Amino acid sequence: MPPFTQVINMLAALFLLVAFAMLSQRRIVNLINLYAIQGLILALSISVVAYGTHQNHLYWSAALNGLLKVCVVPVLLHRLVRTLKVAWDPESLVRIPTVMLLGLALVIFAFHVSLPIAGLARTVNHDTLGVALASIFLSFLMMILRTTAISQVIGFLALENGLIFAATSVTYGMPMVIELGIALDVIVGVLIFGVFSFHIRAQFDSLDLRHMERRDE
Amino acid sequence: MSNMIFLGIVIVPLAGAACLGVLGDREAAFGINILFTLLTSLVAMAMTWHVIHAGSFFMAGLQFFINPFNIFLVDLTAFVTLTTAFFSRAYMRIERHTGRLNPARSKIYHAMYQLFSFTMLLALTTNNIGTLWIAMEGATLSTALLVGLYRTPASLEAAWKYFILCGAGIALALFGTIMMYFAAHTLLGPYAGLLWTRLDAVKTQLDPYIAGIAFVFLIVGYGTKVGLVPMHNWLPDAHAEGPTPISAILSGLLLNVALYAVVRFKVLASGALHDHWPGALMMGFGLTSTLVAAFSLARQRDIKRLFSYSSIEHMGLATFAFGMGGPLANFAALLHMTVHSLAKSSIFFSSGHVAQKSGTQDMTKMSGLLERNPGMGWSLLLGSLAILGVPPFGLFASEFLIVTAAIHQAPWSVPFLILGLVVAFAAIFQKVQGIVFGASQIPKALSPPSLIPAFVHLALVLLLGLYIPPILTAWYTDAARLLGV
Amino acid sequence: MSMSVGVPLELATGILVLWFLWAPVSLLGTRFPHLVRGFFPISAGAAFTLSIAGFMALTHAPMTMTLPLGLPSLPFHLRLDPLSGFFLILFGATTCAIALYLTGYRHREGYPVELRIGFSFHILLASIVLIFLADDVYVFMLSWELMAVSSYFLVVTDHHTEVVRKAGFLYLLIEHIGALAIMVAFAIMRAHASQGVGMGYTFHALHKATLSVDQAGLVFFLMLLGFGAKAGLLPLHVWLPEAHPVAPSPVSALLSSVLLKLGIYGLLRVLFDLLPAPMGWWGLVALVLGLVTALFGAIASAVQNDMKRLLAYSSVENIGLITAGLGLALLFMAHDMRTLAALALAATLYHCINHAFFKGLLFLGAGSVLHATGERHIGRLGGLIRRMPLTALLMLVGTLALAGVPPLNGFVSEWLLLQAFLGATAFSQPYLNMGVPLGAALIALVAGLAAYVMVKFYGIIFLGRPRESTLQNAVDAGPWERAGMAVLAALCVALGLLPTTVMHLLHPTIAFLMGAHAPQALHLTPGLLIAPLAVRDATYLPMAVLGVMTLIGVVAFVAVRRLFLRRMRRARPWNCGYPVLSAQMQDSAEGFGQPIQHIFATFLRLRRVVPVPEDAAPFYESVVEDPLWYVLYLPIMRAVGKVSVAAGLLRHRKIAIYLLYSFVTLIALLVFAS
Amino acid sequence: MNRATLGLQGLQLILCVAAAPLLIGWVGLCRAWFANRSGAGVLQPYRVLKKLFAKTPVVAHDASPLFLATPYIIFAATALAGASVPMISAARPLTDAADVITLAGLFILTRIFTALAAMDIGTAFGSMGARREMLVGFLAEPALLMVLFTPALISHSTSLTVIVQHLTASSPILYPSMAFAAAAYVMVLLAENGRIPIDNPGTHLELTMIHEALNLEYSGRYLALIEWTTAMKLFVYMSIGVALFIPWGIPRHGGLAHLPWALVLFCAKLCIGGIALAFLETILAKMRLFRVPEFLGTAFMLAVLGLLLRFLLRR
Repeated sequence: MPPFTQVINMLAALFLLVAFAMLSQRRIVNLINLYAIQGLILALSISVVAYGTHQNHLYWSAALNGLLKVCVVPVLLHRLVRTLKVAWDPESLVRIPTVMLLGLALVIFAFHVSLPIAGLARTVNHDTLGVALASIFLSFLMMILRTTAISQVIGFLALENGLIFAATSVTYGMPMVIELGIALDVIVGVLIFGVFSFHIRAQFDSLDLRHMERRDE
Repeated sequence: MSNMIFLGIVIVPLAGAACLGVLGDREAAFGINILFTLLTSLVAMAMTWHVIHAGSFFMAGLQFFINPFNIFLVDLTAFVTLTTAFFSRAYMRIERHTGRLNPARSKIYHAMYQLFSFTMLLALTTNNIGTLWIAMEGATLSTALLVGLYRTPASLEAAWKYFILCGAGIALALFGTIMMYFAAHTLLGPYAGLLWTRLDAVKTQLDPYIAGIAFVFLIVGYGTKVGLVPMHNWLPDAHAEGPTPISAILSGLLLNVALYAVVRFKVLASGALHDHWPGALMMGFGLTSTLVAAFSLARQRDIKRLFSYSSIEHMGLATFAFGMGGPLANFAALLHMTVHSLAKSSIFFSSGHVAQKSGTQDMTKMSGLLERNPGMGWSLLLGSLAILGVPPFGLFASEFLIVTAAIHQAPWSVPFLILGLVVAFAAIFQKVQGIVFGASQIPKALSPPSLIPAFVHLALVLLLGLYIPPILTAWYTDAARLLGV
Repeated sequence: MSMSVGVPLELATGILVLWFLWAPVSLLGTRFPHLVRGFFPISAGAAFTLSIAGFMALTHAPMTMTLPLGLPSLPFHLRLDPLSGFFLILFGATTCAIALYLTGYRHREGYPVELRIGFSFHILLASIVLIFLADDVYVFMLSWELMAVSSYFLVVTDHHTEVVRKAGFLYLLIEHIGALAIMVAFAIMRAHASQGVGMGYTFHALHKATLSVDQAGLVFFLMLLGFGAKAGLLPLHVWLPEAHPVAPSPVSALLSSVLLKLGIYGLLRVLFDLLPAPMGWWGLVALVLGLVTALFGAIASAVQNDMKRLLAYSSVENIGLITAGLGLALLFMAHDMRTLAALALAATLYHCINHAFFKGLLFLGAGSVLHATGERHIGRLGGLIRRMPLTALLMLVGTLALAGVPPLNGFVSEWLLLQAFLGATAFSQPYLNMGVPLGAALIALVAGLAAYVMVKFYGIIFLGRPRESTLQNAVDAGPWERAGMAVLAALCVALGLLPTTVMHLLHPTIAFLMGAHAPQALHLTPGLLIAPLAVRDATYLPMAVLGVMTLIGVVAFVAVRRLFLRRMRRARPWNCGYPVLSAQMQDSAEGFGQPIQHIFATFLRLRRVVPVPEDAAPFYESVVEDPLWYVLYLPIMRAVGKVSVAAGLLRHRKIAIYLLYSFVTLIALLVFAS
Repeated sequence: MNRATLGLQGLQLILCVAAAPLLIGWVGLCRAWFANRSGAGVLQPYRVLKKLFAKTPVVAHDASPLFLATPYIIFAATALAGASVPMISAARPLTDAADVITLAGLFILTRIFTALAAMDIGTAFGSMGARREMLVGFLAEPALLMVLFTPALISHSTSLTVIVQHLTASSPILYPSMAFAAAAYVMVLLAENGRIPIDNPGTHLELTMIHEALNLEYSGRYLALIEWTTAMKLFVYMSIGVALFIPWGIPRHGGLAHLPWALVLFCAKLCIGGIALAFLETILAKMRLFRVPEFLGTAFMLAVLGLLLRFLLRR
């Protein structure tokens, strides 16, 4: 197995680890940092793939992702947290250990699903698809379990990370146009979320969705 | 290449968005809005003309393509956005007078209105499944703002629901798209692998397993936007809490566009799998949606919520029909999409006015509409009769065809279909009857409501029930053939 | 397909178009009331022309025509054959009378009758004609539903009261369910038809449909359901006694005379024209259903106290009789007893047209009474024969016709029906041989009840003393209304006295219906003597009956006058010498129905309204509710309610739950896919 | 139809109209004898009729034309019914005009008019009588029809002529179904003619009367006509019974040859029938009104049973 494949597998493992960490983390600031780390790993893996397959447009993609997910979005989120003063995520519906077990089950399932695909992938780093899928599941789970708007959005962003990871690892990335479009959507999404979170805060004086949802019709 | 001008179909609304982003707060914004939609529909007409004479064609390399399947959807979209623009001129003016629409919001509203139509037209015309995804995501984001326009707790909650649910759904759709690309790019190479036409050409060689997984992600993803049960829960809130013109285009157009996306991938998937289970999957989703929606109708009190559930029901029917496949069913589904979006938007026009007049959306507080506002009353009554599939309106024709096709291809499903139709009929008609008949509780409309759009739509639906123009028939038939089984 | 347009079809289509075009004009009713009102006589003329066209069509070869409308590759196919012709006659004659009546009709609420009735009325007429002419599934369903909706709007004309809206809703709902059943049945046929011209939707193509036994049975069942819902067969009759009373009386007349017959028309069209040769059990099912319906209707009508409700239930009864005849015909067809089948069909068609005429007459009369007194409860009427003698006279004709006494028309069809029953002695299965005469017994019982009901109806409304002081200033119906009623009364008498002529008219229709099986169907005697089977078997000569009766009567009268010259002396009623005589002493409506309630208590659900002791004007009232509500409908409603609650459980207010839905769906499908 | 049959027809009509009171008188006389009384003689009904005709009719103020026309109508209808029953000859035109079903129809007609007329004045007794009459009617008519259907099915015809011809064609056969029919018919006859146990023609006891309550308001010639009609009705019922159950001796074809013999035989049969009726009325007790439905229900059931028996026991 060529060295850079090992590197990529390594990064993939890290990626998954971070996903797990996010699932268990309740302090929002740490959550954001973890998100940034995940973004970093993503950027790295993209550039490695670019190096390994000599596709220069992937460098651009790596740079774009790095810029977006390590700098821009985390900064925005941090500012948001500071202004809205939400430090902690209240205890989620399900206890952390249970969540961990669920996550484990999902990971196994993800590998089970992606195994046949990995078999017939002609790309070098085919095992990583399972990782990507697993991390997608985990982020989805996070979205389900978290009760503040902000951590839900972070879950959403992590989900999107997983998607990009899948794209790069199995298909050497989409064409540049698409990558740009996706990146654009992400940034717009975050901005819109910013707008909303202010209004939600104003209306319910909390970002805890349970306050919003308790309102009866 | 000559037909580059038709890119105007997407450029015009984009320009409109930019322009209104600046001037949106003026009184003239309403007019400008209409102007741009008018331009869009002019371009659409020109394009239609071209298709009729030159047949389907590509633009910008292979990035855009126009064929009988999407041309009528493009026309429909252009037309409904136009009529809705007219409606929103009258409607939002009143909203502005009541102060619910301050200048800032008006700016957002108009800009997003144009942006929304841009994304929809882009999604319809693009040949690139990546771009399709981006357009759908864009549609989500732009409408999220529109749904939350009024900033009331309810509207914020609705918008948030919409944002999160559709966002997650769309993300899944992206994964599905990636998988599809992954399945294809070894055959077609990195760039062509995203072009639907190319994919369609090689669909039989795609790896069945990957295609299957991809389709699962895609139907769950885009299905969320179609409003298929159980991913439908954003839909009623979004329709009920957003401004009425937005409800109209959500129900009338966005759902169609999403369904259009699903169908496109269904073609690929069923081609790759060499068997019918993508179709079966759609039939299952469609039937479930129809039944659940029909039974949920009975307990609604909010008029816009009621009709949004009926949208779920009808989308379910169309999905079911597409799932069945075959020329007749596809034909029926296409017809159903068309007439449903016309009828439903017309209903939202009238019910919006009704809600505005009576100051509430609670149907139990409305009655005797025919007494003092016969115009609204009749449009609402006829609209609901149309939506319930009562002849001579077009939905009768489409439902008639769907049922007959179902008898032919999936007899087991017919009892469920009939059950759904009957329950929906009972639920909706009982409520509408209570609104239009009886002694009047609703004050007379002072400013004349703009019901011309509503009646124009109804007239078209009526026409389609009695007589379908040959050209439309030709398109439908071609499209049905295009979609195959 | 062949374009053999004939004059009658052109006439019919022309009138159809005229009505469709006129309907929007009547929307201007509020502006030009006289214009719209003035059109009703024209409609009457048109309707009359229609019946002429029907007459012509009887002897004419079937005519077809296609209009460039409808679905792609499925234009509107129109066809006029003896069957449609016969029903056009029925429809035309009745509508002619009703339109005349409408000309003079002013509803007591005084709302613009032109606006509310004019529009829907003409749409309804046009759609009915279209139903009769329809020759493909799409046109049929289209006009069918159009008929349902327009008649719905007529029913809810007086939509301010809750009851009316409820009734209308029930009506439209059951209509719709029936329509869906019919649609599915047609779809099944079409699925097995030769997918030729018009995607196999034309009746021509359906005619060639090759159905297996089970499929045919399913189609029969669905058609019975659908058309039965329209005709008011058990258990789908519930809309009928709700909708008829609340509708404006001319509309009730139209509903009862024509719209119920549409169900019969549909059954005849499908079972005899489109479907292959019937199976034995079809006929049995229809027969039993018809008899049960008839008996139920008769009993229920005997205990009603709302005059229009009473009439509505009696319509249920008559539809039951008609269906029984139809079932008998099917049975005979299945056992290849053609002459008897023809006889049964004759009875069916004859009773269709009879019922159309006398029930129309009775509803119009009831309308005039309602109009004059503003009262629908029989128990508050009385003595109207002195206030509105002409209406009373015309109503007497209708009453006797419905009671089925010679020499009026109701008797003829019942006579034919009984003859058909009596003829049925040669079945291969013994149980049929024993069962069918029991049917005759039930028919006899129903006839007896009908007489009871009619005495109650006429006696309490028109005879005796007025039970309310307000009745003193009731006035007789206007000339137009009288004209409308007179037409129908005359028709009743004519159909009663000239059965052979009618039989000659029925013959082409019967031959058409029996198609390949057509015998030289009936034994048609040239003279006035009707003898459907053979002169030996059964004969009836109404002219002679009437003639001899009048002769004897006149002779007796003259003789008595000649021999005993005492002049008659007027005095107070004797009343066994009891001096005080108040209206309260007479039987109330409830009182008159009491024996029936007593006997059939098990079939009925009674709700008594007993006045309190210190009530100034005490009024005892007992409302009889339809038992089927409690047996069948309420459970269904509850079930639907439960399910919709369950569907409501899908909605939490938690976004997380919704996300979970999507996630679980995704995982499940992935498990399914991998 | 030749002159002879027409003559027979007329003769029979006259016979029916003229001899009806005689039968009533005969029955009354027999009842008196059974009760060990010396009766008023068979001609009593004629005296009553004469007296009534001679009296001045007194009619309520607001009696409608219907009220005045009714006696004539029911008289005519009943007479017609009588004319169409084979009594002294089978072959006559009016039997073609009116078969058994029409007979039943004519009876319904008379009943309806009687009831309506009774309700016209608006007295308590009138409507009460009408109600009871219709109650008896709607149960008795079906039973009557059922009874008539049994021979109709045996002879495959609803025309009394053909029935009689068919029955008399062969030497007397015992049809078991006819036995049931006969039993039912007797019950119907009792009910329809207001005899004991359904009604007591002798009394005017308000609470139990049915028939008398109907014509309380009539007097003079109108009452006479009604009484006469009542008599005719009994006569017709009797002769129908004769034609159905003991038809032997009725000439099967026209022609005056058999006439005297037939006439004598017919009168004999009626006499026996009258005695039987009187006997029944003597041994039976008037039953409460509520039990009338049960009584007639039994009759109906018997008739239906006879009908079924026809199929159970055929060959």
